[in-house]
Amino acid sequence: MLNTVLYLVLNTVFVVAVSPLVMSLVKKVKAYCQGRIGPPLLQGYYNLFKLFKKEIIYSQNSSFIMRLAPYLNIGFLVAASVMVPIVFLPQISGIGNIILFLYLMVTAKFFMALAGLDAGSTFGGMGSSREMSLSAIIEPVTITSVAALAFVLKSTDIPQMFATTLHGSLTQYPTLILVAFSLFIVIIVETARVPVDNPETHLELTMIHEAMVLEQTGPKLALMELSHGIKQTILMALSINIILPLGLAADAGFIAIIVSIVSFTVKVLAFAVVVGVFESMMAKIRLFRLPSFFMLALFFSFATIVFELLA
Amino acid sequence: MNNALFGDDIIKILLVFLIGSAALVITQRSLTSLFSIYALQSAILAAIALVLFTREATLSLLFMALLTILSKVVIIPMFLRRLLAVMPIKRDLEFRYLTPISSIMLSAALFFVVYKAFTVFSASLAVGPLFLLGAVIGVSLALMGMLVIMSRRKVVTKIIGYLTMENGVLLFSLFIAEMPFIIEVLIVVDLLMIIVLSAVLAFGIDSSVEAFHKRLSQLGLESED
Amino acid sequence: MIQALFLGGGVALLLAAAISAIGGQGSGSGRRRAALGLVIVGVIAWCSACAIVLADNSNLTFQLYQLTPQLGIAFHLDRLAAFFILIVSSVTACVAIYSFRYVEHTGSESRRDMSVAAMSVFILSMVLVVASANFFAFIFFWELMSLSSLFLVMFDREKGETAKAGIYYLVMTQFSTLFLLLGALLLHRYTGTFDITSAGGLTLSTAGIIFTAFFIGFGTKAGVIPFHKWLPFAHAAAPSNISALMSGVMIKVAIYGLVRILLDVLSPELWWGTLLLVFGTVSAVLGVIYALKEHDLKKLLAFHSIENIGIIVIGLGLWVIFGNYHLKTLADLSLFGALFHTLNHAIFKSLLFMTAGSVVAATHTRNIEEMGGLVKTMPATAAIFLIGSAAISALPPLNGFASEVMLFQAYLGAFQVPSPLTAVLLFTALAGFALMSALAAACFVKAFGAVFLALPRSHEAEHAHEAPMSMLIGPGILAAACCILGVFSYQILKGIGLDLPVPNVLPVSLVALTVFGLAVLAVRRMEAKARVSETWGCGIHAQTSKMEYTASGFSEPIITIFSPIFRTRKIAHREFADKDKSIVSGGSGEVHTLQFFEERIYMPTAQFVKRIAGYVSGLHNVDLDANVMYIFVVIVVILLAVGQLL
Amino acid sequence: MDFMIIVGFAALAVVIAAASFLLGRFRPRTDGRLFNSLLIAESVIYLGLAVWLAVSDLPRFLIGNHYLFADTFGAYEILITSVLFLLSAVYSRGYLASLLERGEIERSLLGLFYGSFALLPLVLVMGFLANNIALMWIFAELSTLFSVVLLVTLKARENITAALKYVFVTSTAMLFAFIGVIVLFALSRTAVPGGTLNWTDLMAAASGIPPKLYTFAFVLLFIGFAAKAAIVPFHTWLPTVYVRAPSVVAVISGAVLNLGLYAIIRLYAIGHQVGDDKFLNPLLITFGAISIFVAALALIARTNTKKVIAFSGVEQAGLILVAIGLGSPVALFWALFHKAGNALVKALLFFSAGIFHRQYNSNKFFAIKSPFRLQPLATWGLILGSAAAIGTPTLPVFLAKFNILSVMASQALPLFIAVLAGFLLVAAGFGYFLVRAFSQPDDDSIQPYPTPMAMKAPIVAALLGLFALGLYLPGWLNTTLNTIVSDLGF
Repeated sequence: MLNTVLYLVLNTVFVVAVSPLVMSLVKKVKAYCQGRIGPPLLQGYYNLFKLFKKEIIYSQNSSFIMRLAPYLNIGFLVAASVMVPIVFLPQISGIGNIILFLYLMVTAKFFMALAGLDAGSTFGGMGSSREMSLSAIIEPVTITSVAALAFVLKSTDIPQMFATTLHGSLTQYPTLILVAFSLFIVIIVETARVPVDNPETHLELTMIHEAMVLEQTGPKLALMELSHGIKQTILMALSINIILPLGLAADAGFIAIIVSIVSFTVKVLAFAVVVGVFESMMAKIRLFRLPSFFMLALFFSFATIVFELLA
Repeated sequence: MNNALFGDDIIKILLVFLIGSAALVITQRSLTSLFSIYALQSAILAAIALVLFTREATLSLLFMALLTILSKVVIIPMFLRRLLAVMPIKRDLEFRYLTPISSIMLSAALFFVVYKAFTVFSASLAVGPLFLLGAVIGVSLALMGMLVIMSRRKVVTKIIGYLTMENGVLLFSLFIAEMPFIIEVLIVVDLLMIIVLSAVLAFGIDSSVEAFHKRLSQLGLESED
Repeated sequence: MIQALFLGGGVALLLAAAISAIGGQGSGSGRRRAALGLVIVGVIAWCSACAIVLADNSNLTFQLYQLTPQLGIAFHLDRLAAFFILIVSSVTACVAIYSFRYVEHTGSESRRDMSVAAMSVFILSMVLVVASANFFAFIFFWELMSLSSLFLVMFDREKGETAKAGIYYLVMTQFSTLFLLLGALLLHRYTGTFDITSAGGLTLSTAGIIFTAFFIGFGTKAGVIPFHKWLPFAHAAAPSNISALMSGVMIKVAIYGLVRILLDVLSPELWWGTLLLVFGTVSAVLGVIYALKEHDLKKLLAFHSIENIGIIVIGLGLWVIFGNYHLKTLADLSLFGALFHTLNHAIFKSLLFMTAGSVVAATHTRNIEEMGGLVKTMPATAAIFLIGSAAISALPPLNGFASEVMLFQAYLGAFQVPSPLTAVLLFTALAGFALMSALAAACFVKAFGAVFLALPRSHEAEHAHEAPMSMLIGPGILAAACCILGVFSYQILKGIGLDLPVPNVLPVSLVALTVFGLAVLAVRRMEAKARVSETWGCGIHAQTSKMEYTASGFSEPIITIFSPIFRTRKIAHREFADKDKSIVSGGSGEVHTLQFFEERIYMPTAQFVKRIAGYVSGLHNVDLDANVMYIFVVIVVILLAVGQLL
Repeated sequence: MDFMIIVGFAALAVVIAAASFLLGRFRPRTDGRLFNSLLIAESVIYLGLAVWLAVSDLPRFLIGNHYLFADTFGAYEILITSVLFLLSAVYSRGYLASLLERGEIERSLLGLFYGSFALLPLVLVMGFLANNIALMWIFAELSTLFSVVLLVTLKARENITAALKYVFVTSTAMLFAFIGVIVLFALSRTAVPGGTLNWTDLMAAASGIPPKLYTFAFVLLFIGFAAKAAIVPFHTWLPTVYVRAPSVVAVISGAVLNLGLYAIIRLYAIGHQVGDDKFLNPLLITFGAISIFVAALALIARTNTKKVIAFSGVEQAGLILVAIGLGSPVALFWALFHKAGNALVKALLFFSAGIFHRQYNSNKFFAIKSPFRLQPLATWGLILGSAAAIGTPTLPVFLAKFNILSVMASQALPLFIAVLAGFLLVAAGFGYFLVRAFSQPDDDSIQPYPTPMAMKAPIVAALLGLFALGLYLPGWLNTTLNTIVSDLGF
């Protein structure tokens, strides 16, 4: 019981805390690649603090959906984050169903998209429409990757998967590398990054995610941004802890937790660098070309499955 | 024996005449001559019945012959002529599906079809060749009557066709098996009623509905006033 | 006790039908209320009967009536039947509450009376179908169910659209009945009994044929693609309370039949499972894609019914496949997932149809492009619809997710299947399943957004009013059920003794709720000071509804991506001013979406039949001579044949 | 005493017919009500006689030479006919009044109409009582005659054409049946000295008749009686006649159809005794199945209510024929049951269509506007009648279809599937028609035709009868049908 409470608090606090940092780091890396200095690493935190102090303004046309969406968003994403152990592997079992994990994120997205439509502005509608379309076509990819993971690791429980890879090694599960590719693409899509989306611009041609939250203001926007960061962190955590679980604490010891937190921070920052570099290398793909990009991920997942089936 | 053979020959000759009359019914265009041919045909039938009577001495055959003469040679043609007198048409010129010539050729083919069908029958029932011939001609006559019904346009002609069919059936019954007498009488009565009715209908089709209804209410039995 | 409750429920329904059918003078709303009240009493009696059966796990067989020496109307209540009756009655109760006010909103007095009467018969026959102990009774009530619902579909009979729906519905429903007859009578041929019991001693091919017949029969009624075409028409044309019943309950009766056949009567083979899986997947994916394209709110929901039936059929298919490989846990997951989803779909789909009915009644249109902004005028309806949308989009923690996740779990266990081919098939189907589920979410974002959010796009939508209380209570109860069945799904499954590897949604919901609460607390000060104002719109002077994203705009990207499915037919016609056809003087062009199933399967079949029928009719429209010729030819043929044969 | 039954049936009809003829002839201004009262009286007495006959000790010969006899089968058919007769007699009270009022029939012809109407049931009853097959043939012919008279009293030229079609099609076919009678008579000599045409004697002596030759006789007889029973391809008169005939006539003509089927069943029974099933069964099934299919196809996309009903009649006749051809006692039982149910369904449909014709002066579906407001009873009659015709439960046709199909499924699989497809077409045809008919836009300007009680009562009675028969198979009916089946040698 104590273990569970400790896990809940620690894991949640850590995820919430580290998310803005990761977001800022990606921005920083991209700035470096473009020859700029970029914002300070703590800019994410500053932004949140600033937004929390700002006034909330609602559009005249909006309804309770707009008001509720940020709360629901953060609620569901934090709930999802609970399912991805970062600080240590909890003793409680059966809390980390990967399908539930994915669908919690979909739920968050669902309400975000509704909020985008709520005010009746063209931007919001466009964002929602694109977001839901992309999420629909990425979903088979995601699920197939998950199926591949479940196949390889013989489990659908995230902590259990982590435990399996933690106690084994990558050489035991060579196909995980293939899955990692598709997971990476899934992360790119889900976190609204180039070449799928461009979080930097506010140009209607390119943006998806930003367009949806355009009408949000003040603390509400902060909640939205924060939940976006959380989403990115937990998705990264999922792939990190499967591919490279080194350092993850198997149980709740003080030292182990410190090691776990430090090692994860290092890994996630490294991942952020990779994402940043990747983003800088790519150009935005046309919306209707995206399905073929996703097919690449689907191919990796399927290849994994077929490989495992024949092996 | 000789007598029987002589009877056979006569019957054969009469049968040929019968076929001839049917062919005439198929081709004849004038309605009055059609009636005459029909009367003649019925008379031949009656003659065949009589000849058979001389051979078999069944009283019912005699009655049959008399009944036929009474009803088909006298009453029906007379009735038809009276009806024709008040109808605007005198001739039936149109043919459908078949020309007269092809009708006749088809009839010849039908003859073989019927023959083939009935040989099976005669073999197991031990019917003599003459009787088989009579039966086959009877059925063929019926089919030829049907040909008339389908290939001629005027209802009066169709009635003649129907009567020809009926003659064929009668011929068939003469050669295969006579019915109990009471049944025969009922059949003739029934036939008469049908003919009267269809004749009235035939009248109706070529006249106004009012005139038709007037005639219908009198069952067509009264002549034009 | 059970029997008394069961029969009492039946009597109550019959009385209800009688009260409203007999009619009377003047306003009949009191009469119809009495009838609907009786309906509710009746279904509550059924609910209790079924609750007892489920709790005691008792079996009850009794004969109601021996219609002929060989055939009797007999009933058999076991847990499966009780479960389905429970679905029927609980949903029906809510629909009846909803109907209190809904039936009064349109139609003449007598038409309303007939509608309530036919509805009572419809409900009664659905329950009796499920309770039937033999195929005679089954088909007896099945037909009653079909025809009473046909009457209900024809409620607005003057509309051309209703006529089309009626014809489709009647033909397809007869099609279904005939296949059931085929299956049932074939079974009778080989087993000698009409009882719905295990049929032993069938050869494999016979069993396969019987199964196929039943599958087509039940599949048609359930709306499995390609036998689905009646469903969108009928659901759209029917009054909304009836659509709720048809979509929520009636098509589940077909599922009941399928489950019963697979579970108790025949012993399924692997290929049956594959068949079910393939048809289920096609229905699920195509259903939702068609729904995305649809702008008629009720048709949209109808296509989602097809999708959800697809999900249920997928579940059954998985069950058969896993059962054949003796993977008991997976098989159980699939079967109970399918059954659970049947319940869930009954709940949220009737909820959605009822709220859609309220919306349609308020705006007098079914076209979602002409709605919009209703969340302000009809907030309660919107909230209920939102819960229904979230549930049907399989969002945790609602019930739609609870059942779909069971199927996901089953799918993810597919690696245990020894045959690689089957496994690949399963994983491919899984991808389709995931696609379908995500598209459903997209579709309901579109539906909810277009109907309730942003600015009203028509005069009617602007002046809509909130639905009356009874039209909120009915769906409201179901909305609550959506939440409870979702959040406590794990506990409920545990409670009824099913130990299946399903995720526990409760703790996650608690965490989400806590965070939600914390966030609200954190922002509460700012929220109190929140300002409502015009937001930035890129310099637009004043925003109007013309500028909004419409439903078609919303689904455009997906439609483009799936454009191979939405093939179009272009008809172009040009007129030229000169002989050489070089100067165009005018012309016209049309682009139609190709209704594949309608234009390539249904209509050609109908045309073919019609052509033959025309030919046959032509043979009759002839004069006497030709008739005599027919006889002549037949007689000659007979004579020839006799000459040959004897 | 036995003979008195015949006298009872015959004298009554003849007296009333004669009275009608004479009244019509010499007092042409007579009100139709008087005729009609006479007719209703006759029909009530007929029903009484039929019931009395049915409960009396059967079978028995009614005259010395065994030409006429009554067994359960005959009594059953007479009962059905009497019920139809009673219903249509009552219905005609209102219908004929309306015809007269609109000048569709002339007052001077009323006597003829009612006279023939009075005689037609007699002819039918005699047909059902005939033991002698030639006699049966004669009565079948006579039934054509009286139907035709009923048909042509109406003031429309098309009726004459229809009547001609009726006469020529059935009579030519019946002449071939007569050839069959003769052949049968000749055949019977091999088994009975001197020959016989009595059904009872033929049944008794069946073992002596060579099966092959019986086929021959049967085929010819079948041609004729199939024409009376409206079996494809001898059915072509039926749609024409039903469309032109007033509804009352159509209903009573349903009994004529029954007579044709009755004769076929009787003859088939002999064939079964003879041991000729091998040939007869496929023959009947072929013709039956073709009837179902052709009728089903012809029924689709019809615009004329009465034509739809007529083709449905052909389809039902086909079904009965198929059921007979299955040669199983169960199928035969349900075929017989179906005859009763079908008679009521047809009555219901025609009565309702009749009211529609009065209301809209047309049989076409597109004339039907605001039916529920104008003629609720007839509308429901048409709907429920159609539902019954396609075999909806709680109505008798369903029971018959279900049972016959179940026999079919166990005996002849391909046939079973084909017949199912046929039923689908029929259902589609009916549905297409009804849906189109009742989805016409309402027209509030049409005044309702004040349907007299006499036209409503038969519809209600037929409806009640149908539901009763569909939900409850009385013990006596079960016994009766079983007796018939065993009497027929199954």
